[in-house]
Amino acid sequence: MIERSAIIDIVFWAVAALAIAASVMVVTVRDVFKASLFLAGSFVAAAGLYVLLRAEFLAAVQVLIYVGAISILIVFTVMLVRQVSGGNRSGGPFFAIAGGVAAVLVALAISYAAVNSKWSDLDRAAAGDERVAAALTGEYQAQQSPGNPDVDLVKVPIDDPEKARHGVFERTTNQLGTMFIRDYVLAFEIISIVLLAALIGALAIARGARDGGTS
Amino acid sequence: MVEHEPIALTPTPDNPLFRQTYELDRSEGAVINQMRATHIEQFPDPLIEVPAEFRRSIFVGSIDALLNWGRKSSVFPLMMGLACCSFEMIASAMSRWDLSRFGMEVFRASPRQADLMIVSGTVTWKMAPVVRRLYDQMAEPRWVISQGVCATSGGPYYESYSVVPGVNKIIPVDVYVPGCPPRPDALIYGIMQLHEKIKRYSLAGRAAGRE
Amino acid sequence: MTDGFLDNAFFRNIYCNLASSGSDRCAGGGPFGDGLLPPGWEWLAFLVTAFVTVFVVVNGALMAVNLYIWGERRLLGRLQGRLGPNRWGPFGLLTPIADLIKVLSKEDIVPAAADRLVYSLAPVLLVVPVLLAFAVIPFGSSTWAANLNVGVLYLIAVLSVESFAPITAAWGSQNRYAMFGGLRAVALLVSYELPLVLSLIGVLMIAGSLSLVDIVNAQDVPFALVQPLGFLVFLIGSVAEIQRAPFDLSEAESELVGGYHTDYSGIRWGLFQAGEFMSTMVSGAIIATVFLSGWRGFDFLPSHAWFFIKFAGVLFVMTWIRATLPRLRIDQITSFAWKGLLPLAAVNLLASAVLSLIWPRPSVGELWAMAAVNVVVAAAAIYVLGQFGPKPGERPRPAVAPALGATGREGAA
Amino acid sequence: MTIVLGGEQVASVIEAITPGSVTGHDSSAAWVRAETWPAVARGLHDRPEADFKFLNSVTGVDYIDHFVIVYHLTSLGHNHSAVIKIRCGEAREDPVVPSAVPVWRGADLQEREVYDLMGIRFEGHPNLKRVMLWEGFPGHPHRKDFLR
Repeated sequence: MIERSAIIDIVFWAVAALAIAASVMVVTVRDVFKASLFLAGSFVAAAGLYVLLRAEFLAAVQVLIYVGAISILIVFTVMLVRQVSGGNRSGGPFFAIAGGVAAVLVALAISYAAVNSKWSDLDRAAAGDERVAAALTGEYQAQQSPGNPDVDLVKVPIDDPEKARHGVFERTTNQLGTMFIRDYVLAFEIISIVLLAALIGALAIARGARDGGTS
Repeated sequence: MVEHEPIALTPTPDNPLFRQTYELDRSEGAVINQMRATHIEQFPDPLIEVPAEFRRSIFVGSIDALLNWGRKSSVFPLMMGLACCSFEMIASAMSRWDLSRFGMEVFRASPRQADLMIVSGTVTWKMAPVVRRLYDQMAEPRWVISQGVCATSGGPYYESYSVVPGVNKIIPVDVYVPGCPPRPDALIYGIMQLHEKIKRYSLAGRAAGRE
Repeated sequence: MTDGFLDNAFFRNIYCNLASSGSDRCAGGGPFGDGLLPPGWEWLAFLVTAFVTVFVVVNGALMAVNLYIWGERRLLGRLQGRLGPNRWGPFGLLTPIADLIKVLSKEDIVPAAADRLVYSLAPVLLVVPVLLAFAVIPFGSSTWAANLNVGVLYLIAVLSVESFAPITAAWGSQNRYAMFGGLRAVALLVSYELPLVLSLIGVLMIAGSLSLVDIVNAQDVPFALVQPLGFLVFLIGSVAEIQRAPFDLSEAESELVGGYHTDYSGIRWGLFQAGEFMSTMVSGAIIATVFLSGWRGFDFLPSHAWFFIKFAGVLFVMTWIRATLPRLRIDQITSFAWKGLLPLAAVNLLASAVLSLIWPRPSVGELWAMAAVNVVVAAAAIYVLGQFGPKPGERPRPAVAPALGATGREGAA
Repeated sequence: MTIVLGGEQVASVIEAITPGSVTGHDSSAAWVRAETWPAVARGLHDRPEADFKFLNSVTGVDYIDHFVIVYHLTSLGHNHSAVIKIRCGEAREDPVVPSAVPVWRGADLQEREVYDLMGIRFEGHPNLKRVMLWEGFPGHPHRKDFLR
């Protein structure tokens, strides 16, 4: 007998394999244009993972920004570069070592984050935590307990019948918006300033090149 | 035919334009001269042949009928005008004669997507390699209409030094439309004759004259 | 997993007929009895339901695009004083079918220099996002394949993937014309994506939801009236996004042969054409849903008919634009996007933000008030913007290439 | 209407610009010596009283025993036109005439065409090669002795 969760498992493994395969192809394929296509593919796979995590908003934004905008720009840039299909020559042992070290560091960081995170919701739902399961099925609203940080969720009855039918994880958009504007507004604005600086810098470089480097 | 030696050119090699293009011109001229020397015989007109063993087969016949109906009902012409006949070709697509009634207003500029090449007007030897290349780039099944007497036989320029005496020396032609230039009515009549011809193709039979 | 998909009557009917009635997900069974499958086989019911839905949506879209191509060709004919296709079948209705048969049976050429993988990928990249976009469009009061809570965002995201197709095709076929077309297409698509998305945000602020169904439900007054500036920008932007005339410079036949699909023949080219027409249909459906209140109308017609009327109206306007306006140059197009549509969309966003602060949950009367304010804002914004642009009859001075300036005037005193 | 200058008038204008360059004139055209043609052309173009800024056409004529080049000029400022003829060499062999391209750029393709079809060389032309026919075509078909 196959549960519906088994289907979701199958989908998860397929998407994860796709993401890894695409990522590996990005760094191994010689043709830069194909590499950028595979990069877009791995972005799409990441969006698929977000969907499985029920973060539809994040998935849509991922596709919109990373696939629809950034990958397109990368491809566009690649097309303006000479010697695309030949691949570039390797940069020597220094770059290989540096790249290896960077890769190992990133892998360590991600593993640390993965091990030390509280994978509360989904694991406990799968493990039969009745509070989380209740929250997921919409019987109760999940809320951070104010007094006790060890307890992730407390039972709060859902008064909105619409919400009760769909479960609490439907309106991620509103939660994200609230977080951006209230809790993490400083980081948000700093990132905006960094992006603005990058934009102005790119503009300055482009204009300088056109005017013969005089401006 | 009196043979003439080409007058010795005083090239202006200092000019960058000349430097860049002269070799190109020479190779192009060599191709044309070679075509002129070899394309003497006419391509036989593509004929319709249905093999005897398939003639009674209802299954193949009905597939053929469907395919041929589809092919004849959506013949996309190639957007290629060579000479004055092309104005009649354009006029036949305009509102008075309106080729679009047959689903043919889709003049494709790319030979890959076109089914019908209307050779509209005088084909000079200098244009001949281009016509041949466009024909080669068209995807099968493809058809050719020779519009006007110039394309059909050279017309008023018959035996001229620069005009191909009949485009069927370069590519096989399915339908000839006479006239100088033929009116759009005549061209549309030729197209309808082509429709009749397409209806008789069969999956197994290949038209003669294809290379 | 949430069971929101069972809100859809179509889904529910199939699923509940198949799945066991003991399942709590569809109490009472389906309309034609219950539980063809034993308990525990709900996954199969789910798969079958999903497959049937996808099948219906995809084939419905493909059939509809045939009809639409016929309609567009007839309409273009009438607009140009011609008859249009009328020979094959009644009123020429079978002409697109004939095109389909022909295109399917035509030789499929892959150029020798082409990159086979990329070359084959491009038509798929064009068609699949469009088909995905059909999933969230509500065709009637309860007819949709999925009601996502991020519906509008999903649509934009999925359709933005479509802009991969031209550049992939251009790169794959290794053709100069195709390359020019692809580069132009990407410049165009990247430029117009921004005003397109910005013009939608005003709607989202008033509706308070990203779901297309919620947006339709919020339209007691059609948002085309409440958001005239947003409607205008979105209409122009979506015509540009689907690269139809006057924005068809990426496949300009008189200069670039076929643009990015120059080297495609047979069914691959057919897929390109179908994808383009389908994206036109998707754009029309989005405009009808988001700005023209979708399926809502008066009671004497069913909701699907109202949707279809608005949808056809939008497509008519798009065809009209195509038959009327000449093609623009790439610099005109991009400067129009960045200097024209983007400020207008920003003005619209600002006005909507202020108005939705004043009336957070607008009633019908408040919607009409918003409409009145926004019409004034739109007229003022367009007038002010018009003061910056070139005046009527004024031509921009043609730029002289510096290299030609010295030699071009040789002998001219 | 454009004032059509007679051969005598044209000849006097040219004589005023570069003395000794005119070899004769008839009712419609002035005849110019080939080697003085660049100076004459420059003067006709630049001098305010001539002001021939526009070159209508360049024509080659085969007179069996020699070739002649005909230039039709128009002044847009004074609204008058002139015809100038140049005899290329004494016999059929190797007809040469100085090119007018440095003065009128519009002469470029026309002189190439005359070269292509008549076989007259234009000395000083920047890019003298065939334009109508292909490179490698035997002979020059508009010559009267061309037979195929």
